[in-house]
Amino acid sequence: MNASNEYAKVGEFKPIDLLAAAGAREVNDGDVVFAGTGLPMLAITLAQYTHAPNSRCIYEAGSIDGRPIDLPTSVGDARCCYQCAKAGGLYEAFYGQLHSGYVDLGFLGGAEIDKYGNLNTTVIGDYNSPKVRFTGSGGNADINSYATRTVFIMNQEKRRFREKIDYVTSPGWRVKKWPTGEWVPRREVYGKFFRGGPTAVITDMAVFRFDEEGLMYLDTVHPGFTVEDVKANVGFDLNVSRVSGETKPPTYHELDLLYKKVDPEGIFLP
Amino acid sequence: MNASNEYAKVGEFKPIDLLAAAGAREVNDGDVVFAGTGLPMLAITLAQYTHAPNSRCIYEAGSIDGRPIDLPTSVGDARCCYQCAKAGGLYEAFYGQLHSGYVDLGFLGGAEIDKYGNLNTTVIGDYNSPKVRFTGSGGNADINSYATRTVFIMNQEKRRFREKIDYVTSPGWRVKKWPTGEWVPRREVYGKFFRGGPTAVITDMAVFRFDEEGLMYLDTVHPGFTVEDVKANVGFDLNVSRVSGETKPPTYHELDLLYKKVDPEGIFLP
Amino acid sequence: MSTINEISLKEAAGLIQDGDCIAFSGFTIWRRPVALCYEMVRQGKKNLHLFEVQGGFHSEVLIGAGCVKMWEGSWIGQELLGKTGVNLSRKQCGGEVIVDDYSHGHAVARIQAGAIGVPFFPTALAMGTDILNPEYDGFARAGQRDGSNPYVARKKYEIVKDSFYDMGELLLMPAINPKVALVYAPMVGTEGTVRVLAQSYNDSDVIKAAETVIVICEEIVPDEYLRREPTQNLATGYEIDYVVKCPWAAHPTGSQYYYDTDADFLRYFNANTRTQEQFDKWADEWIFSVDSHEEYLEKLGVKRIEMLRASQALGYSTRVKRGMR
Amino acid sequence: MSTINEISLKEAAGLIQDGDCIAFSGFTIWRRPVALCYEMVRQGKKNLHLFEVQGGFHSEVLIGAGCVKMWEGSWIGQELLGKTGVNLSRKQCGGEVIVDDYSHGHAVARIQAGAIGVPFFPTALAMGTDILNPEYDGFARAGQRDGSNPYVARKKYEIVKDSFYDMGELLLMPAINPKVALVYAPMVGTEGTVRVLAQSYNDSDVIKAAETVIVICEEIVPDEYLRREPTQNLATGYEIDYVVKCPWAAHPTGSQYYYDTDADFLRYFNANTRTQEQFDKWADEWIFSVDSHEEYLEKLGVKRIEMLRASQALGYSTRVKRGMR
Repeated sequence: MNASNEYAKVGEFKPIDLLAAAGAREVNDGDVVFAGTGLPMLAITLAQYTHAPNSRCIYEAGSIDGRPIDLPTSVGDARCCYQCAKAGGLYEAFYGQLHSGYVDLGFLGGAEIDKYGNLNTTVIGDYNSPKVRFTGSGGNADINSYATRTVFIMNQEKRRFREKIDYVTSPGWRVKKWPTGEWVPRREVYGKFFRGGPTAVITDMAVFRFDEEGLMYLDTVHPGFTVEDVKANVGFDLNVSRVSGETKPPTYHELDLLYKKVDPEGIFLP
Repeated sequence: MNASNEYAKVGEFKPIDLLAAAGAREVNDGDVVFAGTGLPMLAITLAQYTHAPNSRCIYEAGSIDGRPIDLPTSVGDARCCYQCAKAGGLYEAFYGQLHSGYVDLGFLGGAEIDKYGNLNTTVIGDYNSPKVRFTGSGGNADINSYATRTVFIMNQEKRRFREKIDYVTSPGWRVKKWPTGEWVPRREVYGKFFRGGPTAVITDMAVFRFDEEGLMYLDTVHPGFTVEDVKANVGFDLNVSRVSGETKPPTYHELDLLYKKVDPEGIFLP
Repeated sequence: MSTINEISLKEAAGLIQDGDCIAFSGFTIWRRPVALCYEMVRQGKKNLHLFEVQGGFHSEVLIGAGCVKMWEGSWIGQELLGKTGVNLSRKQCGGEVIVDDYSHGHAVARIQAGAIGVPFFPTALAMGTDILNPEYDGFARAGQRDGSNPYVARKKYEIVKDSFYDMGELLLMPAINPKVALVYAPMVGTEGTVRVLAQSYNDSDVIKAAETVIVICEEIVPDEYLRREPTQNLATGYEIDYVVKCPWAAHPTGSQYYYDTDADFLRYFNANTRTQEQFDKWADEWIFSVDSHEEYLEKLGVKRIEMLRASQALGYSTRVKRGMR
Repeated sequence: MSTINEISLKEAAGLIQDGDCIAFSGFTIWRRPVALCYEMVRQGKKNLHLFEVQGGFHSEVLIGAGCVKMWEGSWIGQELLGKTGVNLSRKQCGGEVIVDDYSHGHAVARIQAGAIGVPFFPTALAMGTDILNPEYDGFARAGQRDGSNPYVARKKYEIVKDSFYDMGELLLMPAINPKVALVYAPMVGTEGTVRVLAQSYNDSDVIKAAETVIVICEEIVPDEYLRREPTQNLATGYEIDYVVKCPWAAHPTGSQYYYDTDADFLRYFNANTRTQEQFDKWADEWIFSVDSHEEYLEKLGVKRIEMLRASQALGYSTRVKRGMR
């Protein structure tokens, strides 16, 4: 196993490797992470192998702090339960853990996002007669409303980063206050139930974060891309005044872990 | 084992034996019974040995349909769980079973009762500066409010059968409607949550039932006692117009079961 | 000592009436009562109303076959093996199925309330979203919230203010009490005690909430065996109504310690049922061309069956090829 | 791989502040953190506020010793081994302890709401009773419902009308989130995973609802061992804060598969602590005359200990004489 903590060079890693590594870096040691299927699983597992061995992962179907020896392909997978601390049901996951306030970090994906971090995973077009239907919320809205921090992993496309998304599945920093639907700061709707909100969006081109007003800004650009590349793939006026530099590539050690320990079967990593 | 279904004669059984046998007869085959500690355990177990082998018993601490090989002395006893169908917690017992509507029969005790079957297990005197405190409700109020039928097992004393009890712990056929405290028929308070109510009171002297108006009447008098004996030990004007005869004593078979199978250690039966 | 009411697969599907409100056991692509759903398709059920905490392959089959008129839930798809519910997508976009969306936490709250017999459940999850948009209340738009349908609440949700601790506003979500629960469980005891393995999902809630409960299982085992570990059991015999014995009834979804999810089968389905013509062709092959579950298993073949069979140590198959390496 | 924060019995009791709101694990006379309660008495805690789904020996000790100012719960006693809570009775009748009564179902609802972080829980149990009599709201009469005590709700309950299914009126019961949970569990893992045996009672809710959780256990075992059967575990390591290792910590209450309830000890206590003089004498003998739990066990003696030890097959003792035959 390559133990080098040197960063790999462009050409030595695939976009998905960087996504996984950048995702892993969002995990703090000790975090309780509530993660969805797919890339989030790679990121949290990589983090556990590296700087965050004390982080614990909850999957929606009810397994808590599992130590799968084979990568799950579903959050309901039998593999999630191997050596887990507790295997309950969805009531335990969503109410006993999430609503109870134990979750530090949510790891989510989405089809569309706006500049406040609102996410759409439900439909394209008018909800009442849509053009396409996606999966629907699942735990996206819940995790995003109750985790202290949320990280999104998405594809960078102009049609996915929109000024106004077609349906707000999952709440960002400005949300709709019902019954009127008036847009208000998240805290106004969540009141004493407020715990935090979206903190980062990681795509195949860049890492975005949210400012004090809850507005998305560009933080780092992945090696091989420019700020202009990113702007060209964002459908709203992106704040690029706070760019802090280039996204750190995966290290050789991280790459080795990803391919040899995290996903040796090549389920996500080709 | 004596298999005779002949009734034992006065002098051949103790008051507690009759209480257990009369209690057992209130159990229908197939009933889901929610029972408290003590005499109810004798009654339901005896019923399971005789005419109600398909009755199932839930105990408050969360064991469902246990088959104890040693009589429990607490509803939280490890003995309750032996060969039970499910061992959950109190949330399962009170909400997953009782509030969910599975319970046919409740078996309860009490310190004071009024003619509507309201029960007091909380205090004697003014609640705000009582003379004596008892255990409090426990599951008494809950079981009595949600079982389709409730049977009380009590001692026959004038001070226990009162026109007005000091504290309504557990709801009978006329209850208090809050916030005013006005006395109304039970159905008015329970509305669509109404499932039934008290059906019998069994004491060491007699069996009482409730009429269409929810008023207690004398049904049968135990061998060795008269209607007058009972009246003398009831603190309200008792309806004795519907007495149906003498309470059936335990059979020899029932006595044998009680002493040899149900309580061979002599925990309740001396 | 109660006994179970054992019926055949065909009889079980026959208990479902057109228009029934149904909920299912399982999670996405695990422990779904698929054989029962196939048989419902064969019997041509219509206008079903599905309440699903989240949907999966089984619902895609019922929806694709035109059995479903109303769908409510938080999610539909097959996770990594078919990310979206292509059949619901087609029917929703085509206006053939009335859809109402919730968050996962909302749906969990609703079935929990139904299970414990309270009319609503409080939650502060997923506030501020279009899930609560009155314009997007699909069942209200379809005129279903006038109180005449006992399986649809008069309101999608209510916003209330906490008066106990001044926590501010939160939601009440209405209970759901489906008419029928279709539950797949690996083991049912001779007295009806039900056990599932590894994870319980919402299965207990679905059983408690429904009026009629049909359990389809791999095997019927001595109740005494299940009663040795009562904390592991899901439901008591009096909570269920009918039992169908049908090994591999969950295929292509998985059943922990019995068989893994059939990834190839699910991927193929998702990729090849996007149009109605495609779905009909698929259904011809896998549902209508076989008259019984035994024929379906023969069609799958021994090799596939054996590849999916779970390791008794791990609970999943170690023979199935899942990735690219 | 987290580790546990292991502390001594004295340190654990030292974490409790005068006036704290406390909840406990267990059920009546099973799995109560008794050794911790004894130590709290030795350390002279005052003005405690106990929330108890139901009380038992442990609360009778704290109340008898004058540590408690406020008690709320549904029941107190030792079941067949001491039917009423004689110490609470004395202190309540004497006006020394402020009492507020609930039904068992109400108390279960309150701790469940606290556990899942909602401010209230709906229930239709125990309506129409004096439990809901505003004149008998003990905490309100003591001026505790003005919002200044974060552990007391502004209202004892609320009556609301269901607007979803026209079910009529039912109750909302306020959540309770105690400051400290004192939990007895037989096993804690090296990473803090908690297991209890036979029945879970409300222990998981108490842990989730409280701000600080102290677990006192028989033994610390490899977490890997507990993780082999994750459906059997009660809590994860991050749900608890401190661990105290203290065999027989629950005596005289029982711990399934470790030891039975000590019936003689409980009966004697109930019969001989009816007056304050009697209680003080009893406390001198069993609490103040010993300076550690080890001394307490020596005082109990091997014969008693061995008589109580549970059968590993049945979970309770088969040596203890319980009845008259």
